[in-house]
Amino acid sequence: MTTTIERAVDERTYASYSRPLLWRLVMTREFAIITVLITVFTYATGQIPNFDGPLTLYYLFLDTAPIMLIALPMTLVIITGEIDLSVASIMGLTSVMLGIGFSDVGLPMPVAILLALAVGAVCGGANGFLVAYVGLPSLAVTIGTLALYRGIAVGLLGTEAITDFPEYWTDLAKQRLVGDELTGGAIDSYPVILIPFVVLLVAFVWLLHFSSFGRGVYEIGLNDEAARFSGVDVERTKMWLFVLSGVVSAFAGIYYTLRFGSARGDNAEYYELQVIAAVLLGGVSIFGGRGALHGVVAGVLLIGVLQSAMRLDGTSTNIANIVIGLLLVGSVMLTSVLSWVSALTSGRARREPPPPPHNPQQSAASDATRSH
Amino acid sequence: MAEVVKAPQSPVLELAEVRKSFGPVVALRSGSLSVDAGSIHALIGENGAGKSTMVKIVAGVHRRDSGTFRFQGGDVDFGSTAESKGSGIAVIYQEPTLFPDLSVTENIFMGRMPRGRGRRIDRKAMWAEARELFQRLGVDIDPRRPALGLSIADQQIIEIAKAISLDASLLVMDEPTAALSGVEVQRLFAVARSLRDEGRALVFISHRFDEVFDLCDTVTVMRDGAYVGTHRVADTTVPELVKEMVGREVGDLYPKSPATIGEPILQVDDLQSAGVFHDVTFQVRAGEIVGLAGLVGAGRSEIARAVFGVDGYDSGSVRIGDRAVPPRSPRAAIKAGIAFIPEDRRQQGLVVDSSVARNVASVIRGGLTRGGLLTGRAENRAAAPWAAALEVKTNALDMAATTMSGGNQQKVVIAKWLATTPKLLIIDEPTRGIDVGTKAEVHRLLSELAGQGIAILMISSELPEVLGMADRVLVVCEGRITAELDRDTATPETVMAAATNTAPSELSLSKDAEMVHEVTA
Amino acid sequence: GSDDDGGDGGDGGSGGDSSSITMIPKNLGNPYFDASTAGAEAAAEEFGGSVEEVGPDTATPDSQVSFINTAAQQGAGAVVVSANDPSAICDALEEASSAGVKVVTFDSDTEPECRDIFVNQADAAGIAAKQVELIAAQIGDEGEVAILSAAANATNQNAWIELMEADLEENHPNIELVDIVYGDDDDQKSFDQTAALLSAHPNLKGIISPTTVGIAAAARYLSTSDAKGKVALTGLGAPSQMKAFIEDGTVTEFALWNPEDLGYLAAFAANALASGDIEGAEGDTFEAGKLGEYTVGADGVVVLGEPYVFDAENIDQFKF
Amino acid sequence: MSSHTLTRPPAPAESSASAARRVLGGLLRSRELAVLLVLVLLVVVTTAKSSNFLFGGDGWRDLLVTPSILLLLAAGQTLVIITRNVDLSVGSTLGLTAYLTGKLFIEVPDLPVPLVFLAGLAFGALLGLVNGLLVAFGRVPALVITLGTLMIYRGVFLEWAGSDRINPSDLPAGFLSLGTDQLLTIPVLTIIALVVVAAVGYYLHTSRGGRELYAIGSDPDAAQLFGLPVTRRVLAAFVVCGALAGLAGVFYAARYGSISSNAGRNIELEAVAAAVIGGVAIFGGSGTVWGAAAGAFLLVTIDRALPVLGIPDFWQRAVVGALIIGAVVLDRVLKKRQERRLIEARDQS
Ligand SMILES: Nc1ncnc2c1ncn2[C@@H]1O[C@H](COP(=O)(O)OP(=O)(O)OP(=O)(O)O)[C@@H](O)[C@H]1O
Ligand SMILES: Nc1ncnc2c1ncn2[C@@H]1O[C@H](COP(=O)(O)OP(=O)(O)OP(=O)(O)O)[C@@H](O)[C@H]1O
Ligand SMILES: [Mg+2]
Ligand SMILES: [Mg+2]
Repeated sequence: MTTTIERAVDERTYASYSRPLLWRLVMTREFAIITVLITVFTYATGQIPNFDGPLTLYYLFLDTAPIMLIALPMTLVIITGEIDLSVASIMGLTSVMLGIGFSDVGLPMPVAILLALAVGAVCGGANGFLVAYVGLPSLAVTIGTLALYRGIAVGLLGTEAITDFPEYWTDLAKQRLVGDELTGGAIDSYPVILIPFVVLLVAFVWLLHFSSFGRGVYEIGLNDEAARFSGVDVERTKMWLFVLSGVVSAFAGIYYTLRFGSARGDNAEYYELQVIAAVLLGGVSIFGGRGALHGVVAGVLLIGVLQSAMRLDGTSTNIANIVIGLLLVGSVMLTSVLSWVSALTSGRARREPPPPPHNPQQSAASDATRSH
Repeated sequence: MAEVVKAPQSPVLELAEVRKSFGPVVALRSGSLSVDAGSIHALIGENGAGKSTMVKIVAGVHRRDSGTFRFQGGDVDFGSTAESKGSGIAVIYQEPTLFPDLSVTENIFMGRMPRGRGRRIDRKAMWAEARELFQRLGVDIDPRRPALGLSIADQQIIEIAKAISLDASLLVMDEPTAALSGVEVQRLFAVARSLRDEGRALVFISHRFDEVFDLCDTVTVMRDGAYVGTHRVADTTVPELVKEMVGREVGDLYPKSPATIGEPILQVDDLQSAGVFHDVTFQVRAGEIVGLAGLVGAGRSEIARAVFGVDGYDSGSVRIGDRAVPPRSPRAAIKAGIAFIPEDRRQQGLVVDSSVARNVASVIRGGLTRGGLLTGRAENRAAAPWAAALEVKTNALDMAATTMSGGNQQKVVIAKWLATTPKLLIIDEPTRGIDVGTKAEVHRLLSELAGQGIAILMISSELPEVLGMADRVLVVCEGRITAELDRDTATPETVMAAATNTAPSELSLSKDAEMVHEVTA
Repeated sequence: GSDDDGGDGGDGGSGGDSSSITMIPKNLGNPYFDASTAGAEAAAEEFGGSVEEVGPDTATPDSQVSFINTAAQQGAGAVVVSANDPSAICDALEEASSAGVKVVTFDSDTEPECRDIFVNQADAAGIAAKQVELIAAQIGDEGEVAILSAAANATNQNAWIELMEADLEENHPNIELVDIVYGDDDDQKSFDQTAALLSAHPNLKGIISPTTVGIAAAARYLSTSDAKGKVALTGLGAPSQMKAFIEDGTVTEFALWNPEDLGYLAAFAANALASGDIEGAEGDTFEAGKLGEYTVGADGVVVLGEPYVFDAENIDQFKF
Repeated sequence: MSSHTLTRPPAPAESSASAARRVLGGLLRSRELAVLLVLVLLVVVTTAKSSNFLFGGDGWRDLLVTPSILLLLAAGQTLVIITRNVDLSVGSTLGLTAYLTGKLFIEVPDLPVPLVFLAGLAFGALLGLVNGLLVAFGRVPALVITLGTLMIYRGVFLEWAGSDRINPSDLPAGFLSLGTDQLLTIPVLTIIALVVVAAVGYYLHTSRGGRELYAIGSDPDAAQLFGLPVTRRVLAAFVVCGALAGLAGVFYAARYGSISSNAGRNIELEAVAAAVIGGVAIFGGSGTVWGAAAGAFLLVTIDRALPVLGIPDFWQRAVVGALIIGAVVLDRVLKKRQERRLIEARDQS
């Protein structure tokens, strides 16, 4: 027997992971969503007339681009445990600012675009300031700015719609990556908007998954006090995320304006719920701390593919909405349903008289399943 | 299998060979406990020995996997906390369970508020009863104020009031004294004794032997999720219990080696924060352990938090070496070489839902970036040696910290901060809720770190710890440093006198002090 | 691309045949457009094509775009659309056009260059003048009036409002247009806006609501209000919805064309385009079943006819 | 605890004077009163500008009756928010129930009106039950679930109704007149809504169940550990919220008469906003249904008052947004002050 507690001389070694790689990849909600996406896409390609046509992907990307774009910063915002409901209103306001800047003030287009981006940054900054530094709940703050920014947008333009954008810019929004001439008349499916999207995606993947900042984002979502005690600047991180959300929303608003060639106060109204639905469908926890961008991209695409397939199939959009709603509920319920099913079995055990001490297996089994 | 000390009447609570596992983790292998009416039974064991798990089984939070669970002579199997409460079991959990938005009174009577006419809650009756309870506990808390903003000690008192008011035949207290000061502990003990004298059974969990010997009649020791033995407190000694707890003898609990004290590292001047602390001036030198003693609520943690920058301050300055540390920025403090191990492990020290590796690497991860990328592999590589150095018990680095016992969690926090190779280590309640074995280890580590020339500022509410480890003791009372004592002049009497701002002779501390000596010896 | 239309009407319309017409109203759930779609279906029956109605739930500017895109993907013969925004759907229409889909707008136009033909319910000036004439008669050609419109950006309503403002200024100096509010073609909002109008303008004498949802909601509010009989209401309404209010005296006269005829004509125009009979140039003529022959006017506009005025005498004769 | 706690005896029973001061102080600091004050101010200013905003026959009636629908929704929402949940599906529930009401009358034209109210309540409760079951048993975030059911219910509604609509002529005159009927000049719908608010408020304030809802929202984990019937209470909150949305649907049918598939669209955020303006904390545990009711009144009245005040239609939403933010900031300031007071009180004890 030792007289003192000795520090181990031989260094302990640790396995890096408790589960094999395949398990860690497959047993995730992200993987489940990607599987569903691939299944739906394959089914639609084979079964739905015209879905395999060249226009489907092109329109899919054009339609989902604003949601895909905003989903990126929204993912980070939600992972910190906050939420930004004002994104669609920022889109509307930047759309109006772009129109006013270009048409009423007469700024050159690039300057008007910069102005609109700056407006987005200011809007996001105001959200961020109220949430991070004043310490207000983001749900309440952004319900407020949702109305405020939209109100300003609608107030500034009223019934007017500014539509005299230069063709160069409106075409750019719909430009295909490879022009018709190069592919010899065949139409390329990928619009140019994918370039900024991919750039932003890479940037956000790096930011969230491969940078110290991203680790801080997760820590804030899991326990912001502990994050602060570890030197994470919680306020500044949140502030930046809201600013990013504002700027990217502004970018989406500019794209939206140019794509439709029309700056109006009510542009992109009610987009916020679509963005949030997509992010949540992609496996991000609304409580913060959990989620990954590949799941979110799959979530956005899944919604887009479903809508596009159902439209082509002649199914009404209502059914598409119902399906998306069911998927959303189903995806968050998935884990609970499993434990609920096993709780049913143990529930049966519970209604019986307390298990006699000599029969430990039964309650052991039931409790073990319930605690998962 | 257990050789339980038999009491004349049949025990109120009887657990035998109870087993409980959480997935792969076996929290309780074979727990046994037998508690008689009219007695106070201590339950002791190292961190992670399974004490809280057993409590939660008794409370109906968890269900046992197997084993016997008898209460008042009958087999029971609680499916919820409501069931156990209904059968007459009151539990004070290790973590407070208060509702911050509700009034103190409502917290006490939640779920069973007295009702008057028309099934309306009778608030008057409730307030009156709460006031009576507080009177009995000898505290002055407005029964109508919300629980929000109560100090940890007051929160614990509300928990106690809640449990007492249940009028239960069995009262289980899981480390109720961890956040209480000496006087409050004595008052709690008085109440506990009177409950015992009314014929109720009590279970008391604590890591402080002095309390166990002061209060309890019998003691059960657990180790590694299993029952080890039960003794009459009168028939046993601290070393014997310690031996049973850790399965071997623990040597010196305070292995303080004489330090070579060097240059001043931390210099705090005239730090002031309205209503919290005033005129705080002190310095900590390389290789020195400075103890910050005082009653709970004296403001020691606040001083430490201000130095580290999580809290702001109104005036004054903090310097490391000759560089000023800017206020309100933990980041800057870390860069200046300060490490801070906070008092609340689960809330402040760790992101418990995050993995061991990410926790350990969380402060140094900025430096792990290679080619602009921070990868999980880099974090694991950086975390592994520190986890190994502190003997963190986990089978893989991606396990969430939440699955670990308190002591192991504390090791993760220490590993995280040592990884930053700090010049100054501030450690708030280094061994709160930690068993003797680990405690000795932590103390040894602190001593070793001081030996390596790190300056250490240690806040502790355990007098023996302060006296045993510190080269110099600063005593804080109501936000002011009221005394500075060196190792030779610091005694329980002098420290307590400064902590309560009374002359040593007025103190009726002798009992506590004796106990302290007994344990330290 | 257009080939001869066979007589294979009635199938789902998912093929790429020229006889399939996609109707895209401003939004679904609007009785006005239900009537126009019914008219289009009747027309398709006659010329042997098929009509599929798709559209957004709400009348937002961009929401029609994906339906137009889908029609292009499906290779529909023609799309017939009532535009929520004059320019937002332009590019989608142009793309559909370049994919060989003929584009007809009806009820509410886009920029002229984005479509082949606009089937106009009535000449805009005529519609505006008719409503001004009705309100002037009802309030004795003097006093305050207000307009309760649909969405703030609705092309057709805005065009009419502009013309009405000019008309009032020029020909009715004693009538003052005090407010224009927007009910977004939503029952609740239109109803509440009516209430707001009355309380904001105590001296209001009349309300013009150039939209069927708006006039019905306004009538419903007025019928329960003290202002009933004191504040005149007119505009464009569906007789089936307005019948009760004509009978109880809330409303004396209002106007509309037959939306079924409008859809009927639009479908014929679309068919004529899709089958290559006409190109949409000024002077082109085509047959429109029971309505007879129509000529494409300047800017590719085809005008259905004069608005029709409904009153207590004739309201029982109409079912839409 | 500071050390001199030991010496001071427990607080003596307070004098009646200090009790009165406490009540008065409480009122002055009360959030509900602040909102009410703003409301009164708004009505006064608007009336000064145009006297029939308040004194006109319609003005008085509309002032009271227009908020009644939002009042019901806000009361239901308060129940749910207090438990740290949220119900975004109320707009869809309202629309579906309103349409159902119309359909019922078309099928059975001489259905007694009270029965229709019951049917609306029951149907709404059923939809609320679905939300409640998913949230309470699934232990999943209500925001996600009710965002899902918002889409599902609306989709079902659209599928069912298509472009069909209910017109006033489909509804019996007796039912429609409820939209304007008054009792002692107070509209009937307002009276019903106020009775509902009072009942919910009474329950929350004086019953064990009500206090447990607060406890659950204040700290759900503690409530679980404490042994409160969390599942049952949360379920009940959602059922009541759904039932009130259903009742609001019947109100909608009675007041507006025409119901298309757009009925109730996007009203959910207004209901949440009303609660937030009224001081119901979005993270549960505090707030009263009185506050939410005052918030609903204010929100609706602002909408009606701005045009009278000459602020163009288009700027109304901006004003509402600014108001919401102002309310949240005010809440924060009040809460900070209360916290500081509590800590001071503790230090002085
Ligand atoms: N919910 C849980 N899931 C997984 N493991 C758990 C859980 N609860 C407890 N454990 C594990 O069970 C073991 C016993 O924990 P328990 O909390 O009972 O210890 P304890 O004796 O109370 O320790 P301490 O003195 O630190 O409070 C620990 O190793 C702990 O990690
Ligand atoms: N939650 C709180 N919010 C604001 N101020 C607090 C809070 N808790 C404590 N304080 C203030 O700080 C002072 C000291 O608090 P605290 O109990 O943490 O002191 P301590 O000496 O560090 O005690 P401990 O032994 O618990 O570490 C209190 O007197 C009180 O005024
Ligand atoms: Mg424990
Ligand atoms: Mg402390």
